[in-house]
Amino acid sequence: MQRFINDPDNVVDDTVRGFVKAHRDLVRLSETNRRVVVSTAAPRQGRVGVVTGGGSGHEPAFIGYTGKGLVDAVAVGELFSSPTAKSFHDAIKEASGGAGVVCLYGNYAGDNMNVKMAQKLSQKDGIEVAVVVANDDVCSAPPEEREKRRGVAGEIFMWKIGGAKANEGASLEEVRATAQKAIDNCRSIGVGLGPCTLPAVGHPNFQIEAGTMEVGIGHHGEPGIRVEPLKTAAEVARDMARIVLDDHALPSGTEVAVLVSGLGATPLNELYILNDTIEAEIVGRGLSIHRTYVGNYFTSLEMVGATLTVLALDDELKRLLDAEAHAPGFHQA
Amino acid sequence: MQRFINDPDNVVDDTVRGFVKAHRDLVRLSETNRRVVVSTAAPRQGRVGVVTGGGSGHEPAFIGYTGKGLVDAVAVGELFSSPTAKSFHDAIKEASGGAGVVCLYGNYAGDNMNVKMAQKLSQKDGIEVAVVVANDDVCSAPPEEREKRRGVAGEIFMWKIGGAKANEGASLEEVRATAQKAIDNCRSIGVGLGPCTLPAVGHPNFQIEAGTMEVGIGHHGEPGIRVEPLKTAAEVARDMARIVLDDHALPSGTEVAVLVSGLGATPLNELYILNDTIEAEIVGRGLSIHRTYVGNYFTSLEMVGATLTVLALDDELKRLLDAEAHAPGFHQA
Amino acid sequence: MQTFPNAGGGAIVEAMAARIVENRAYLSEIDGKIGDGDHGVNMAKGFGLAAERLAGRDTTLAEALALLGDVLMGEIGGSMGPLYGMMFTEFAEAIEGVERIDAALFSTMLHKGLEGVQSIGSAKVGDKTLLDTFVPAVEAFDAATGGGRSFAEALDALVEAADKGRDSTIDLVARIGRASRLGERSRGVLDAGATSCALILGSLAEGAARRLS
Amino acid sequence: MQTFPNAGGGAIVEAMAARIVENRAYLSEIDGKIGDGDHGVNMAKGFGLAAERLAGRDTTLAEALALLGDVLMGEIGGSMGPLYGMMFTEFAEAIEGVERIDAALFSTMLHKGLEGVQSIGSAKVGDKTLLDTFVPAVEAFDAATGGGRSFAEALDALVEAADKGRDSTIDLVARIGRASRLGERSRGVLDAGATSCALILGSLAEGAARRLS
Ligand SMILES: Nc1ncnc2c1ncn2[C@@H]1O[C@H](COP(=O)(O)OP(=O)(O)O)[C@@H](O)[C@H]1O
Ligand SMILES: Nc1ncnc2c1ncn2[C@@H]1O[C@H](COP(=O)(O)OP(=O)(O)O)[C@@H](O)[C@H]1O
Ligand SMILES: [Mg+2]
Ligand SMILES: [Mg+2]
Ligand SMILES: [Mg+2]
Ligand SMILES: [Mg+2]
Repeated sequence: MQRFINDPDNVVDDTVRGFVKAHRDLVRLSETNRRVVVSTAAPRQGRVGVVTGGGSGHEPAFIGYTGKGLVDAVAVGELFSSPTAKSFHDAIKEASGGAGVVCLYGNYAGDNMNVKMAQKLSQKDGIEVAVVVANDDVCSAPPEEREKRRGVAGEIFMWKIGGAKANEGASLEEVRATAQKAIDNCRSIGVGLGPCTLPAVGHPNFQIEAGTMEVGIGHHGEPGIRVEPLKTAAEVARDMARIVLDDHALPSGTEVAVLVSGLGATPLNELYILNDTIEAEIVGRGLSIHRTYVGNYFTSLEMVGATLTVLALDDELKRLLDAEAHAPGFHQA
Repeated sequence: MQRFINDPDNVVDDTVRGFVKAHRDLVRLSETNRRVVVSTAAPRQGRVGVVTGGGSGHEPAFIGYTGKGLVDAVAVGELFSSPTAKSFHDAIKEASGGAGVVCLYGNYAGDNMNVKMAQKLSQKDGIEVAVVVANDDVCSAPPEEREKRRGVAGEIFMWKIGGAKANEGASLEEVRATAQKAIDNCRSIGVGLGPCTLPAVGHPNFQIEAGTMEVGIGHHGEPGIRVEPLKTAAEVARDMARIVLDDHALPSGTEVAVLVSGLGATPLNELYILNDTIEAEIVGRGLSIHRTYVGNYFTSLEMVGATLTVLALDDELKRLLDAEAHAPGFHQA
Repeated sequence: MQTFPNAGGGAIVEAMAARIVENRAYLSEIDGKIGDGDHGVNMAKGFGLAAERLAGRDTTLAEALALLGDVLMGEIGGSMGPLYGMMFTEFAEAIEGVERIDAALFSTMLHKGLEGVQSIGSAKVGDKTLLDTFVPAVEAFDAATGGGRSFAEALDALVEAADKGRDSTIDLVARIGRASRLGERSRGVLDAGATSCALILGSLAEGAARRLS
Repeated sequence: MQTFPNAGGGAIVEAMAARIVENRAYLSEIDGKIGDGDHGVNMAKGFGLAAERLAGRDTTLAEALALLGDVLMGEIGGSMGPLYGMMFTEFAEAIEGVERIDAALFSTMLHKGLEGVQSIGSAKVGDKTLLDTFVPAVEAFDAATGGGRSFAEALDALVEAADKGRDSTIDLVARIGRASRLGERSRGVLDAGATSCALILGSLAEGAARRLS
């Protein structure tokens, strides 16, 4: 992989520095922890603080969602590796405006441990912390073991909706419950066409043979449910939509939001080609699409591939999804 | 290259269809030409229409800049190939609100010919068309032959500023002159680390040896000014900034806008790593940065690499750059 | 005096299109060496589309050339759309409504096409473009007829000169279009447009020659 | 009765860190087979940082372990930050303020570390994790001292059991962590954490053994 990096061990610090310089109007670095990015609007007194965090290499996730109407503070991990408990703890402190903090993160072993520890540390500080663990990736465990599923691009809807709810002045429990509802209403799937390489490792740690694809791939290259010959975009899109919608089992007439995200090295035009069929498949099931997002919203370094997330909406979720938000990686008027 | 496509010959139509479905709130397809994308707000009666167009494969350019406060209609070409004169002509008709149309496009042989023909056809229809040809790519010709330079990511600033000026109700000549000033005040450079492949061709049509980089590469892989060993991000960023700023020769104290765009397959975090040094270099020259954009704003399929654009601002350009705009590929509050 | 009929001339254009489509990969390969490798793709798309629309119809040469010009101009874009689009549109206009085409009209047609290409592209002989095929081909045709040779002989001269012109591009440095950015690196290979132009003029001349009477 | 001094024990941690840093590529390679290939990178970063901070300082074993635990917990993140962070923090607390460490206290220390790891990670023996090294190592140490063997002999037993435990992971299917998604595909290779744990316990035991008196 040909890259723009300096020391492979400093990729994250260099990234965060360049990020904060670019988006000074929206974000700042915590003064106490260079692995915590904070909204310039945080902390918001009397409002529930919204925190997330996760490994780096998924940009614009997680840092790009720090901003107005979104996340107040983000804990930044090494590439593909959970932030420290200390960083989660510091992010919580930065986000705290006295009304409690909700930590909305993804279901990975390291994040679970570090958030749990941070939660304990914060409670010692007198900050009440509620957590919501995203588990929208349908291929990472069967429906009976939903609690084992990984969190992927559905986290963006969880942040958007949780952030909007907090912005409305809701209580900690209300924000937690609404963010939980958002992720409960999300289903995602990833399809991988090409691997990625951690700079410090220097070679891909998984392979995808040319002419094949990994259906159900995770955001770090975790294997999916099957490897099969690469099909046409229309067939792949149909499979993706079907896997997500079969798991979702939504009543006809349900309004949904759709998010098609690239994994890093797939050109944007291919995501639109996928969306063409995805939309047809969703509409064909009697669902109606309220909003569609297509872009590199949650990536995996230079992995080639795409994810699809479908969020089932009710009136509350729709209102919150539609609310204005401004963050480096997500602008909505 | 592993891709999500159907028939390689239908990539553009499939892309445009999926694009219009995703962004119905902002754009629509022309009813008379499936290679013309139109803002839902166009035509705007009594306002100057703003048109652009160019080859596909650069998404979100060009179609992604169709929207409010930006471009009214876009002519869509095949991959890396100018739209037809007919498509430019149809885009002009869609954008025309009776006050003339400005066509803001990039300096490529095909585009020059097709726009020229479209301009003639439009004048027969009684639509006055002014043109601005972007030529911001410093490595594509020496300063004495600026008119030979290619247009690259600086086009985004030209569209943004031209669109905002038209939005203010300025005359055709005023919009043209301001868009011309915007591009005159832009300088860009690209650095390529890896090639891209036209799906219908099936193999890269240029090579970048591992461990080397092409300094000054064009948006279609056009060769740059030199091939050299791949350096650290800090060194590359410094070279990019220097080449751009040496050509620009701005007085100390000038305010600038900075755009760091990925070429398609470079992960976003690397763009931030570049920005870290770019910003230092610019500030080190006594310039001050008014706004920075970092992301995949103007790509070249899955090319690995990045471009830097520096726009020198005056009060008018600043006001117009800061104006609100909403398009699928560019949101600004 | 040798002439050939306008009627039924659609078959000449169909044969030309088939020749371009056959050479799709070859033309792209040449373009790939110093351009962006899509010349065959672009050309085959336009000529293939035109051939589809001509299939099963009995058209005059003028009608078929006009259709080809329209397809190129209206649906192909790039540089080839306007350049070849202009060429065929001008060709068609020159012979529109004529029953039989003689050498003089054929020369007028060539010149109108050439002017069309030059008016829009502003390239010159030696720039390593399709003009390096087209210009000497037209000159050879005129020289032959001016020298008292028959229409058939003049068509042979045209083909020979077109092929020589095409080959001359090997030694040229590109001064226009994408390849011009390569400077000296563009020397040593054929120009893609010059190659497709030789195929086009060759088909046209062969088709005309076969119909002479 | 054999004991070793807390004082000067920082050198044990420095040697342990050196061992981890040496095995950076090896640990990543193992992790790459069924995980994401960064275990060596993560470990070397944490242990390397701790070694830098210990360099040139004369610390007790308790102080050095506490520093290592803090670095892992506060600066490494991932899964290893909290798991090994807990382990070393608990180790340190168990021996804090003590002059000399005997076998009984060493056992207490091991147990407190183990409980720390288990409290946060909730893995069990057989899940193909570092616990497959750690648990049998602790058991072997206790069995040896319970059977009347010396501290030195118990440390040997600990090392032997740790290595055996590590090797036992080859035949296991991962049931926790990233590799668990692989199911049967995770069988046949060592677990990365089990391997690093054997290096850690080996260094610790060797350092203690060398200092016994
Ligand atoms: N101004 C011009 N006049 C005549 N021919 C030209 C001109 N510019 C380019 N060409 C021809 O176009 C050919 C390339 O065509 P093609 O590959 O289809 O378009 P593009 O360069 O847009 O990819 C060149 O080989 C050259 O012969
Ligand atoms: N819950 C757990 N308890 C104990 N060890 C664990 C647990 N989860 C993972 N491990 C260990 O972590 C190792 C992987 O560590 P590492 O590669 O550094 O982290 P990551 O999996 O986040 O990339 C595994 O080999 C396993 O031994
Ligand atoms: Mg990891
Ligand atoms: Mg081309
Ligand atoms: Mg070409
Ligand atoms: Mg790992």
